[in-house]
Amino acid sequence: MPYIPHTQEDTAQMLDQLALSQTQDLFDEIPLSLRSPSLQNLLVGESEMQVMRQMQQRADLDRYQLSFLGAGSYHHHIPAAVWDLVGRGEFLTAYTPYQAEASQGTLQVIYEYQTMMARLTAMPVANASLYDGASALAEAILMAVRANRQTHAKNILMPDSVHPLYREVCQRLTAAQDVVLHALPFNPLTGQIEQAVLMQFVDMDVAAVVVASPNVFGVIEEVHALTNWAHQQQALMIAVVNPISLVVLVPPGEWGEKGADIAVGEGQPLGVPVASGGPYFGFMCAQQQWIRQMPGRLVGRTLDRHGKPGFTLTLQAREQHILRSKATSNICTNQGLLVTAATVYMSLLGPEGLKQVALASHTNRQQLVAQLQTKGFEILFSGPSFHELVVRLPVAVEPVLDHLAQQGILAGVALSPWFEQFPNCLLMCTTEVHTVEDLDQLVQQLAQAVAKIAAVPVRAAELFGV
Amino acid sequence: MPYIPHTQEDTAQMLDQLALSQTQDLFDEIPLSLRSPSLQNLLVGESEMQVMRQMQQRADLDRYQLSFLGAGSYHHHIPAAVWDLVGRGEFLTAYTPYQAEASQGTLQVIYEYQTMMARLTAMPVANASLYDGASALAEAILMAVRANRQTHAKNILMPDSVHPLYREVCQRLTAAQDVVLHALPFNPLTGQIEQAVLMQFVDMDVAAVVVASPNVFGVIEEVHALTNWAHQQQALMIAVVNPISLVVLVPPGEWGEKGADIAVGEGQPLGVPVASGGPYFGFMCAQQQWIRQMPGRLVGRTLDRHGKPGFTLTLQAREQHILRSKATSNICTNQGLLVTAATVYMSLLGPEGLKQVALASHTNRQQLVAQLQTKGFEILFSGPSFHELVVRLPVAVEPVLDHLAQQGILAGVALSPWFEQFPNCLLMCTTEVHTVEDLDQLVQQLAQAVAKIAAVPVRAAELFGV
Amino acid sequence: MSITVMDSQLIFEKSRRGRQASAQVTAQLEADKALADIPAALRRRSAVGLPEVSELQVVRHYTNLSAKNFAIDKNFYPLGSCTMKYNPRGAHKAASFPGFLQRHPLAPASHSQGFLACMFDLQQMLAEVTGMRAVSLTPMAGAQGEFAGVAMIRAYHQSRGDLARQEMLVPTAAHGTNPATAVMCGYRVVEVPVDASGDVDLAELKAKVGPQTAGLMLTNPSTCGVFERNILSIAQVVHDAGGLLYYDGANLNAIMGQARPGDMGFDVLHLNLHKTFATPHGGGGPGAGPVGASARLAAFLPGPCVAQDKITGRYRFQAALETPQSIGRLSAFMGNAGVLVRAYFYARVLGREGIKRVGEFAALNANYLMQRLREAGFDLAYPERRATHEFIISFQALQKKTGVSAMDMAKRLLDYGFHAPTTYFPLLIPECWLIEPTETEDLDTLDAFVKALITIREEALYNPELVKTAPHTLPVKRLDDVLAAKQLDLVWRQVATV
Amino acid sequence: MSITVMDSQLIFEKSRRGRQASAQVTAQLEADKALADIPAALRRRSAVGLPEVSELQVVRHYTNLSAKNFAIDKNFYPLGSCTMKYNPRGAHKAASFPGFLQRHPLAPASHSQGFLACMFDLQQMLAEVTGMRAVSLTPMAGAQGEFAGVAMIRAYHQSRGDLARQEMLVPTAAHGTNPATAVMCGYRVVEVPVDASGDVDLAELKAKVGPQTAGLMLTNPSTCGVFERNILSIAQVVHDAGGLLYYDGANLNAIMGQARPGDMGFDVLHLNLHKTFATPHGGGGPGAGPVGASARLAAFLPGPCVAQDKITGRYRFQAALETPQSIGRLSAFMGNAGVLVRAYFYARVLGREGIKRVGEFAALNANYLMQRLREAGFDLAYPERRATHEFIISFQALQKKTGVSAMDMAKRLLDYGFHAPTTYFPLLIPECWLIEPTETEDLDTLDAFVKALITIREEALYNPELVKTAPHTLPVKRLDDVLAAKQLDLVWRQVATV
Ligand SMILES: Cc1ncc(COP(=O)(O)O)c(C=O)c1O
Ligand SMILES: Cc1ncc(COP(=O)(O)O)c(C=O)c1O
Repeated sequence: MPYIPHTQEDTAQMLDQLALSQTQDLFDEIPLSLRSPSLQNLLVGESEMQVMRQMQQRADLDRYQLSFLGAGSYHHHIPAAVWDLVGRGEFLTAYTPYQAEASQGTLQVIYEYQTMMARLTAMPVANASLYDGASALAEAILMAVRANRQTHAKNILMPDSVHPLYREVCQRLTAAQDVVLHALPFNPLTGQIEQAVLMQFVDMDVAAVVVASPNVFGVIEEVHALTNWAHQQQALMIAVVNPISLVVLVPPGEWGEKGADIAVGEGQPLGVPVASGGPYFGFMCAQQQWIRQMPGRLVGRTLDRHGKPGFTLTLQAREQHILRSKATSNICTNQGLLVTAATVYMSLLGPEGLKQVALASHTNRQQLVAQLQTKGFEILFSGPSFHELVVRLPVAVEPVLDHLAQQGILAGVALSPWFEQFPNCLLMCTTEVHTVEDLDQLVQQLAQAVAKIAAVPVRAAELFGV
Repeated sequence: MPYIPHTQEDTAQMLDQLALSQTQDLFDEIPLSLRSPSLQNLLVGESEMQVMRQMQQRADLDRYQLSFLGAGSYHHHIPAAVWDLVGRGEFLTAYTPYQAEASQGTLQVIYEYQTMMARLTAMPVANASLYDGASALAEAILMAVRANRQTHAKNILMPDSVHPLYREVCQRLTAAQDVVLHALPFNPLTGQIEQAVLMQFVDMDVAAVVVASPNVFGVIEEVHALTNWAHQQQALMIAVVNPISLVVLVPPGEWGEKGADIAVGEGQPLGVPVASGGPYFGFMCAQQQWIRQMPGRLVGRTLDRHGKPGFTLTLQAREQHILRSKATSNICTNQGLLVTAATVYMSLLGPEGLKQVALASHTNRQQLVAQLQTKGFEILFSGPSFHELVVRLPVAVEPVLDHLAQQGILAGVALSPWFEQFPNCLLMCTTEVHTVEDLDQLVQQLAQAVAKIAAVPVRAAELFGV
Repeated sequence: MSITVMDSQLIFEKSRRGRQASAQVTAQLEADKALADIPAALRRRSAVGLPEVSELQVVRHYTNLSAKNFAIDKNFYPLGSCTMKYNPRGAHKAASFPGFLQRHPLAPASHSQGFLACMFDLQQMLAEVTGMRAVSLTPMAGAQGEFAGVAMIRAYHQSRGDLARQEMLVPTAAHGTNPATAVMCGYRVVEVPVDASGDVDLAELKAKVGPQTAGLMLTNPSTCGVFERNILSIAQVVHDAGGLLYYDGANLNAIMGQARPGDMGFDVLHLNLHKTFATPHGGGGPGAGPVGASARLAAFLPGPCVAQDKITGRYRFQAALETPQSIGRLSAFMGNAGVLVRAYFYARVLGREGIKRVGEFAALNANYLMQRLREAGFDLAYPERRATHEFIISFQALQKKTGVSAMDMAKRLLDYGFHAPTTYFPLLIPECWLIEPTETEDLDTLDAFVKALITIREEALYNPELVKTAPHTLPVKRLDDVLAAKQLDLVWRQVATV
Repeated sequence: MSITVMDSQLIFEKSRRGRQASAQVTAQLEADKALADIPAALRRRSAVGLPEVSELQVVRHYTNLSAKNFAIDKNFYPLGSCTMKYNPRGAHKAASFPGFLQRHPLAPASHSQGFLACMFDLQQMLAEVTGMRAVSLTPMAGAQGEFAGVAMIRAYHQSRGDLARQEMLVPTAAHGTNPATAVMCGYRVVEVPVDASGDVDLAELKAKVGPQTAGLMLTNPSTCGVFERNILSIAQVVHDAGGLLYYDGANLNAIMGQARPGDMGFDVLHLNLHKTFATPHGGGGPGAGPVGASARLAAFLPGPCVAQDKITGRYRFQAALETPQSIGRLSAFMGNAGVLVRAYFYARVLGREGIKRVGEFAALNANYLMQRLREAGFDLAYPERRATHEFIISFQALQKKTGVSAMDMAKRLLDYGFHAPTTYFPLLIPECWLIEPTETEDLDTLDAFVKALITIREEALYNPELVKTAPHTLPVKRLDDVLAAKQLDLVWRQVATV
């Protein structure tokens, strides 16, 4: 019986104690008609060895040689120590630290994490995590609506340059609470939010303005002006940021004159593998004054009976298990283990290591842009950018991607499914994992593929089809 | 400075304390002519990320699809829990448990290991490990020479059916102490030791007889008769055994009327990956009376000041750090971590799990023999066998192996480099990891390769060359 | 505990300006040069303030910190409603195969067949286990699963133009996520009481149900540790009123393989894979809360779901066009994929018979433990009921007599090397523990737990101070929660140096 | 320590007949059927007696056991002569790549290029670091490296027909493996005394060297923690007499990158990669003890060594034919390959500059610590000498005054969370500690160690019983070693049940 330790004697002895003759009797409160489904569509169980081999074969199907995919999930080197530590049973198999005295390991890690995130974003406080970047943004919007006492309206300005998948999630998670997301267009030349358009919203009661910087194209927004404008409008500023970028870009706490009110983002770049999209973690930092509106767990430092410092979950009165229908959010289980990974990652990298990651990622982008331009490709968006870029091909993107994929190169994400106005465009990402040779290989293969497709444009899809 | 934590200020402060102006001054007792070699042939250091990527690429070069290699190193499934536990820093980064009170983890593991090995071999005592199976056999020979007070001669009977690499190691490690290894031929039909030949040694002062069962061909020897004969001759019996086989084969402690005197073997099958040949571990068990002649570490159970049981290294007076030139062996660092893996492995498999491993390995051999015979291949050796077999091909082995290797199948080990008398022969191994489909694929590919080579015998090597 | 000097430092306190784990520094670039294309105003000028420590310091710090946790891997952890069962290391290893870890969420289908195949199979398996028509794997924990389910109920009513249904019924004993979720989905919460034997009060339910009812959220077995015996009547009452039935699957472990929510009449449900399917809790996540739907709600499932092409056998994510009624996306990609891979492994190893045994032995362990405690004189909340996978005991009497509370007892239990059961939940039983042993614990452990409880009760009777001031053997003594909330210290404040 | 019931059980005591970790049972075969082709007399009839436990029990048992160890990952571990430096996790991960773990030792060259390339490079790197002509990686620990080296010396003399050389010179301070090895190689051991300042007594050496001398085994820096200042004279004396010089590289960390044994005149040496090259000790191995040889001894190196084909660039093991003078094989395959892979990673990350820094900072840490202790009034064994990577202090005076021995001090140090230095080695300094901090420890840790020692000395003076009965905070109190040897209990005796 996999993972069940009972011998036949054990079972017999236990049933005896219960004065029952068979385990089925334990279910005698369940209506008979419901009992013992056949489950005929389930396979027979197999041993660890067998299942592992099949899964290994499946996993191998998905391997590739080089990837320049980004768009919200980034390939960074994860030091070996990170998951060796995080995978320790003591971290891996503990529950949420409800019994503080028996959970000082996890609690101190979260306290250190909160401190690191606060410092990275230059914000006063951080919570213990939300599910992912997208849902963290949705929570930030709901939080801003609760926090902004200047207005009862639930209008949010949501730029089109925010990751389209994030916008979709926000829509989904906030709609039932009557939040209205108003689109803000971007300037197709710079890739930045069109500030002139803001004039349209001067007379609207805006609860919060969202700004992602770098945005989905990797373009850095005019964060100071946008933040100041929002504050003039009595709106809260919600910053969506890439944590790696914060060692080189102005952090949300220093946006404009007063800093952003809430900063959220996807924590994945901090030591979490891309792994099909999760588990990642959403981080959230805020100004002190909004803390009671924050969703999610918070760890605080306190003292024990002997006056020794220790850590415990605090301000639980905001949470669903106490406040129930009045809670700040329904979130309960969050992404503790990933936060542990991020904490270890940030400790290992330190300010200098993290800066070099950011600089190398950025330098590789410059390098790639230059090489692509040399080959005659057009780079979209003139705004300053961080580690992602959009290139326009002279042919359709899909057959080119297919062709490269066949060489084991995943060259980027086609932009048109998200932005119809940009056909033939590819969103690419560079990080510190890419070498000069990797970039060379990419550009060379890309140029070849484009040349090929251009030569046989019509049946391209069939030629290089999925 | 990789792995060195000193900041410039630290270094300055420390030098200050030492009243030195530079670290080079720390070496002023070294003759000047010797100082500061250029080391110009070393590369410049690289980051973990860079070195890891290069090593990953190298490691990937060595991957294959199926392997039927055995001959002393065996592919078994290793439960995931084994190395997750063994890789814990507490086991991985501890030294030999000299400070017993701070090493109860390692010490209890070894005590449990000693108990498991004693039970598996049905011998009264076990040591804490030797380097590998081959060197363990050499140590057993030296131990037997010390232990056997009936003779001062150092004659050892060493069957040709013992793994040839083991024989080579024994020769190397014992020769300087004037041990003489006398070969014992095997019956080319059965693959077992030719007992008739023993008559030649009746009048020789034999210190010990070595018997490997299963032997290098996988053939099980007539262990009872051989053991009884050795004891009649006042010689010690040294058993060389595969630990996995011991759940189904008669264990050394039950060989003949009195049991073997020393049992050794390669511990690798018990949870250690094949990994290019090491680190593995040699195990050694013995009759109680020989314990003071045993090489290597021993862990004993004792009591602490409060009468609570605990564990400690014991009988250290046999060892080099106490006895120095009179020690039972020079061994010091041994294979502690691998013993930890074996202990966890045996706990996880238990008697039933281990038996199923042995039975499946054996059943797969029967299956493979049948399939090979169906295809017309000749199987050598009629003696009962465990999980290995020798097949004779109608063509030279090397081109066939090359051809199969190109399909990602490592079909076996060519026998002729070790046994000239068996050209065209292949030593193959099956374990529980092989499925019916694996065997089918092997036999099919083997038959095809043989057919191809047979068709173009002359330039085969070139055609399918390395 | 050793008398170590550096034992309780923060990683920041081990930091020293200019130190680094150099093997992790991947480049030697100059910021001003590399960032010349970014306007100065958009660049960071302030110090980052991350710790500057060596690799050994990091490894040692977090290794030693980990030792301060209780965990399944070290301790019996009978935390009610949390299903702290063994987390197979095989699942962890399989999920860590490079092919899975390195697959980017936006990778093309050509480089995703392995992952997608596992997800497709898992969808099917979970549907079979729960008796639902279809499953979406994307919700990232139980609470998000609830959100998805309730949003689907809302979308269903809306799709029929049935806009009057603005109330969600929730039993008083329900987990806090249920009412919180209902509110996030725009519903008013109406509580339904539970009767003295732990079942939903049917009369009250009938009184509260009506054309305003969107649905009922029910956990079954309930958080009272008993099976809802009137489930078929309840389903009928709600359905008759045009409402839908939501199943909170956090307690599925109790009946897995023995009875299926789909057969009970539930329209939509979520599972907590980080409970029932043995994925690790990680000290507070990640989880995974797949949602299953009956035929009438299947079209509303959140995306992305995995489909298999019948002809080629190839797998792909369903396109938005194929699922026009879907409530859409709840995460940027597809939720906690790595947790799903682990659950897939677990389900495959268990197989049909193994899945059935989960409920069987979870119930056996809980009932045995309950019986042992009953015989030892502890007060059961529902003495006449079967335990499910968990049960409740109350220390109210003991507390009255000795002043020792359920929390004190819990803290003292930690000294015995056992994690405490869930305390003070559900709220309706005073001074209670909710005890869930799970099926992966052995008889000796259960017996040792009983023995410890008996001893601690003795201590409470004869040396109550000892229990009230517990724990005594952990890295810290009893912590002051009030102080924590009053003098909020969430972030270590020491001026950053770099 | 918690009051846990099952805390100190053996895994056997948790066993229950018929239990198993079922996910690990890979088949359901019947023994009698499957083994029908093996005669009954050759089959096992007796019970195997392995523990019958669940997977959770195993994980919990060994997780909890591991917590009872000190380790580099948890504690400062200044064990002299053992070089307990940080073991990079990157090396562990690289060695665990499936391509490396799954490579069979007898795999064909076509499926070995990755592994062989690493081994070839490592041979070259170690040769450069030591200043030797060639290196063989195969010895499985320091002692086997010594065996290889001394066997090479013997083979060299024999190859020249110089059969009279039957003595091996070994300084009195040498590690026990040196004399033990010499004997295993068939030599008589002649001890050479060490003078009051820790150097080999040159006059005595001259007196003992002669035509009977096969060679001298020397550790430099010696186990006295000082550099052998007369090394060039010593080399000349031995060489002039026709003997060869063996270098025990266990202490190479002290001078790595700063001076090379090859340049000192050594003919053959071994390295302890599990010390100097940061591979983990694993609670007693595995190690790796590669041997390096000067030009005149290179031909005798043990096999297999890796060669590169100059034209194709492909790697292969050298065939026996190519190395007719080789002393042959010391292990079935090629030694502790996985340890070698880790060392390769380490050497590559360090590179030329990093290798130089090892000796530099190992010496800095040791000298700093020595100086701090000197200033704090501890007695240095060689106060006028530089420390190398380690140094000796003696508690003889304290012992005379208080009865507190070096061992008592060591045990008490454990209570402070520091592993004890090596005690009573080398034997020639009474009541000594050999202290080796290594280069990977930071200044704060060294200072904390000094502080702890000062405190313990106070305890020894004012409360000697406290120190004599230490440790007090570990899983067990002081253990009775005498009892262990007297009532030998090496194997748990309870009748096996299966
Ligand atoms: C009954 C019940 N419902 C819902 C939840 C919420 O699940 P999650 O924590 O995964 O969001 C829990 C878990 O705590 C629970 O016990
Ligand atoms: C000086 C010295 N020589 C030799 C050795 C033996 O090395 P190993 O334990 O690897 O056999 C050691 C290690 O203990 C040592 O310190």
